[in-house]
Amino acid sequence: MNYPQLFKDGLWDNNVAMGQMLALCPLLAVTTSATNGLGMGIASLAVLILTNTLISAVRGVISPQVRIPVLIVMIATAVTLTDMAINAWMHDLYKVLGLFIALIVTNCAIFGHAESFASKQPVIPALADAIAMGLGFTWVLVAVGAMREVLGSGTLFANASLLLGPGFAWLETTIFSTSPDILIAILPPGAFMALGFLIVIKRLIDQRLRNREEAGLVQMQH
Amino acid sequence: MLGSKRYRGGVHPVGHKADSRDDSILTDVPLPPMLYLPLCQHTGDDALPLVQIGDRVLKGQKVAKANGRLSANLHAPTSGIIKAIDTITMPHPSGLPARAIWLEPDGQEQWTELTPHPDPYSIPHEALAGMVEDAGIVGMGGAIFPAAIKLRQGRRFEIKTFIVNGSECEPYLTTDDKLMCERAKEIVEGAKLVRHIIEAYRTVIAIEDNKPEALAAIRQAAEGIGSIEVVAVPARYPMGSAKQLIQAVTGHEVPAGSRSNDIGVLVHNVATVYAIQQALIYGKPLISRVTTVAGGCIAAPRNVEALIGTPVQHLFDSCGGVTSAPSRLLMGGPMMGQVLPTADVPLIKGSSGLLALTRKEVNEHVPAPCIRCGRCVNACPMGLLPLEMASTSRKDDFEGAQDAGLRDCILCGSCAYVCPSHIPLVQYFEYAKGEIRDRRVGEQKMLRTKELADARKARIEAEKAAKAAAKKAKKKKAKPAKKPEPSSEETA
Amino acid sequence: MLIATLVLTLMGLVLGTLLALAARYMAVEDDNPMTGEIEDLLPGSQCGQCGFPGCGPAAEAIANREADVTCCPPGGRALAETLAKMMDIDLSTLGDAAEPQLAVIDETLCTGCTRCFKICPTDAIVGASKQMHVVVNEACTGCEQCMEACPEDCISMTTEEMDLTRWHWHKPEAA
Amino acid sequence: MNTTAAAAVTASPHAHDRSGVDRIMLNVCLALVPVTGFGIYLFGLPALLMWMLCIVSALASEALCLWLLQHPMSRLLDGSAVLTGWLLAITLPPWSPWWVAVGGSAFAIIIGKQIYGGIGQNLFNPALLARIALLISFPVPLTTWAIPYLNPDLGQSIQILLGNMPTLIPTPDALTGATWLGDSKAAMKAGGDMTEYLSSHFNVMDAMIGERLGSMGETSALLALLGGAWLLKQRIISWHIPVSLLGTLAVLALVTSTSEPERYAPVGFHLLSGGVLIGAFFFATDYVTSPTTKLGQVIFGMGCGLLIFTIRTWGGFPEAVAFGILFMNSLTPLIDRVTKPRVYGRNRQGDVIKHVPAQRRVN
Repeated sequence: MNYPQLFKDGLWDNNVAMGQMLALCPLLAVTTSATNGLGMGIASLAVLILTNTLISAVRGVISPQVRIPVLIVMIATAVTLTDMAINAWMHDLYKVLGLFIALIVTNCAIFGHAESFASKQPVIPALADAIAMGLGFTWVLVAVGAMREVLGSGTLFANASLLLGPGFAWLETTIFSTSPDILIAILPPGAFMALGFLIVIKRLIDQRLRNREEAGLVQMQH
Repeated sequence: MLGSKRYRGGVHPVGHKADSRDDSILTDVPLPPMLYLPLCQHTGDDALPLVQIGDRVLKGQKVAKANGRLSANLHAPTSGIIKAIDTITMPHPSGLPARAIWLEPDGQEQWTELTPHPDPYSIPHEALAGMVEDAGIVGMGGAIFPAAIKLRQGRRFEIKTFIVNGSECEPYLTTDDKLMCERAKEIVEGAKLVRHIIEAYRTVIAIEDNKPEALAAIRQAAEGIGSIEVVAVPARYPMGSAKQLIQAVTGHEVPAGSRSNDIGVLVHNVATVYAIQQALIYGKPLISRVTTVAGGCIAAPRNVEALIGTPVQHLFDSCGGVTSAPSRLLMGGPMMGQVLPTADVPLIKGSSGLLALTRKEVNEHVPAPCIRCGRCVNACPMGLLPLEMASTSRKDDFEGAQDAGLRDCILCGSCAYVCPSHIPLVQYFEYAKGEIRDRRVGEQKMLRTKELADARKARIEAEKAAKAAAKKAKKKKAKPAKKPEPSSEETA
Repeated sequence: MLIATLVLTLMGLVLGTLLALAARYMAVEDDNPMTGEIEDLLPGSQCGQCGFPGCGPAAEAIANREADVTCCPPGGRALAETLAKMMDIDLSTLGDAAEPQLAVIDETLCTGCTRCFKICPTDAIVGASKQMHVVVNEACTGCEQCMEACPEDCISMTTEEMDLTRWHWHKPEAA
Repeated sequence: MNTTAAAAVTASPHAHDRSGVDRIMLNVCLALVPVTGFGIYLFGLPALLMWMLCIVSALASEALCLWLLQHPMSRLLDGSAVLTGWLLAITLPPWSPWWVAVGGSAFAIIIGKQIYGGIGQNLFNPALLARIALLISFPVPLTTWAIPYLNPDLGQSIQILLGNMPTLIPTPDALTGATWLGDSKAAMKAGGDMTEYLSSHFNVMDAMIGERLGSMGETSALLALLGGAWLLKQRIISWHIPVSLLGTLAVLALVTSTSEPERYAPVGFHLLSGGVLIGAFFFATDYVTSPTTKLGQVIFGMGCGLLIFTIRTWGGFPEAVAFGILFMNSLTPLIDRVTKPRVYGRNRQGDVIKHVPAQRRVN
């Protein structure tokens, strides 16, 4: 198993949100702040790790005919567990994210990886895939959340201590205090625009890299 | 069929008609040093030359005969020597070469023997159509469809309305206008003859209301004949298009994909009708035509009656020459006419006008992106969506273009005339139509090769089988006694 | 609780059986079903210009996406477009299809040996023994088999010449 | 002498009328001169500066996009960016601070137009889209209206443009107020009576001439009509959209106000207040974002009128012209689809029309 490639895929090339364009519903809905994005990202990461390892572990037992219902049941269980855990330990964050955590069940990213990867691979690669994909999804959520939060309310990681505990209060920064907030960034249209710009930036970088690679190849040929 | 006599859309381009309307038709153009007669001056296949290099031909003598699909005869416009049968640059925007008969006039204008018919009405209908075919007459409004074929089609259908198209709607052109003013009697006579051939119930000469003199002349000529109506139709481009004219005159629309005779209508251009009259009464073949020489670069624009095959440059010179370098040379009007690659190309049967336009008249701009203003939609006389047709053609989505209306497009250019972004809409349509035709030809060729390959396979297999059978038969013959033995052993 | 467990178990059993049955009866055979369809579209002259031994193997390769839809020169652009649509491929990414070729027999060199017209897969060469042979353009697929068979080297390949009947306006420069 | 034409090889037609995109844009700008001029006269130097800033930043954003997309810079000259900036300027409060003008213009050009693919491709009217984005983002400055005839000097004007508005003017209390629409909405919410409100506030003369609060485009009804008349006369726009929009709004207002005059505003109030007139003539008729067929344009106009009336009467925002037009913009492709013109020789469904075939002769 090529682990570096696995992580490169998850974090950049085949990123859930920016490469595969999956899981956009929670992404657009919860990223009103970087903290919310981080919370959702961690929740998705947890669910991914749980489901991928579980499914990979039992993959030999499930008969192919009923694998999809089984996957759904397992994912639903993992999501419910995460949901309960957040409600128990991070109640304030739960108030914000609550609705969307339940929706992780229908998150195509998780189901897709259970089906296409975990159900065919041993436990360790499945776990690695889950971590790579989950982290990839998390950083995009944080990035979109941060863009919207900075523009919309002039802060960054506001209320981070609610999520991560009081030790992380230093994360909470105020970027602009005087200028008016661009409310549209926090409203739904802002989510589309932020994600759109992020995707544009990714593609521009990819294009640059490809051009450079081609130039390198040409040079090698000469 | 809807009863509205007003067709939708259309445009009012600047007329420029006064330039060439004042003078009468110039008939004494001096003979050019050489006449070039392209073998294909009609819609279909090339005509077959009947003469050889060095032959002396007389004026009006048939020099090439119709050969193949939708072909037409070709006659010597004057007496002279055949110098070559070789390629020339054609009066076509591609500038591609095609074969033509090169005729050097000997200046004697010696006519071949003509057979006039003082009373053509006594000749059977079919023979009359044959005489039109013999005279090599094609649609002279620009459609260049062999006239005799149209007459024969007209005989197969019940023609309720026969329309003589005198609604010359292209700017600059006054050919039909002048012809109607000066030769009204002949045109009315021709209309009567055509009506007689196709036995039409109603005959209408439709003239745009911006040609009052032509209207008056034709009305006067038609007076007393009774059964020929002269109708003034509103001047609006493209009134001269058969479909639009039929709607303006009869109130009926030609169903998509059908021909006008399917709904009992036949349309002929006035110049064609004139040529038919000349052929039937005097036995004269089509060897000359009236054409408008105009445009901002022409010193003295006017109409000339010139021999087919005369180089365009020669006609320019006989109208005072070219005063400045033209930005564009055209055959036909500016709306639907074709660019000429040079002025050395010959006049052909379908040339209704020869224009040398200045840069200002062409008014060409660099195309800008479409702003969806919808002017093309409102200008389209066919009710299509030119902007959609162009954008789909640009993406090579030809199916989408067909859906947006390409299949019904008559390429009249009204849309491109009004487009504020100066998008070459018609060129997009021509491109898409050409590509679609290429595809169809390619597909047909492939089907054919497939059939041929299958046929060959079947043939080879049949041959093999036949050979094998022959071998078997031979074997059987050679060893008839040996064969039963092993079988008897087996059974034993 | 007991009822819930029972209901779920029952549902699991019923639905599981259903799925198992469906998997058996709606099974798709591994053979690519498109192969046959594509073979029907190909010219069938077995000319081999695609680099495969014949149209059948080429169809299989195209169906399995091992060969480009533009690989068949006799089919030309029309075939490439039909195939691209069938396979859901964006044709613009593949570059131009090869221009169809035509065989031309040099009249001065041809000895009338009949080898070329015997081998022609579409009977596109006409002629008789000891007489000049001529290529029928409408049937020639440009497969070059005659070129190889000709002992006099008098067959060459050209693209079809542009003439007035084939010419059409080019696409305008994009605005 | 042998004549050969210049090498240009193009298909027919070889004639063209005198229209052009730049001429159209120029004519629309000309039509905007009266309202803009009067607005600057009413609201003084800050309005002029804001107007200029909008145009300059729209041009700068357009230039930036053209450079990024490697399109020819000559496209700047088509006038569309100037017009977008200008249209945005006349919808903003005249004393808007600089960042509203710059941000709005940049949003209009970059997100409203170029992201969709540039001129001719955008789904929504860029200027209106920017105005709504601004309204949602910065509700306070976007509803702060200047009072006419305050005539600040250049120094004060620059301060106003920098956003330091109220401290400079001697009577800051009088500076801001709500437009009639906002005012009447608030009054109605408070349980007021429409007829009473109108008799004490609304004045047809003021509305026609324009001495009232509002953006530059919405104060003077007469001048907006004048601009509209110019566009109609120049055949830049046809009557279909403005007439159907205003007509629908008038009919709805007439029906509701005659049945319950104390709850619903009368026709005159609807037509003369807010940006209805400028919207009907300048924004709803935007070529790119309105249907191309006449029937489609009528449907589009009626939809706009209906939405404007509905949102004004029952919605949360006092003014609804921008919302109504933007909403109908999104329906434009659909309207265009269903109102395709009938093709000659075919019926509305695109099938070949039936005809009685001419009988074949026996011989």
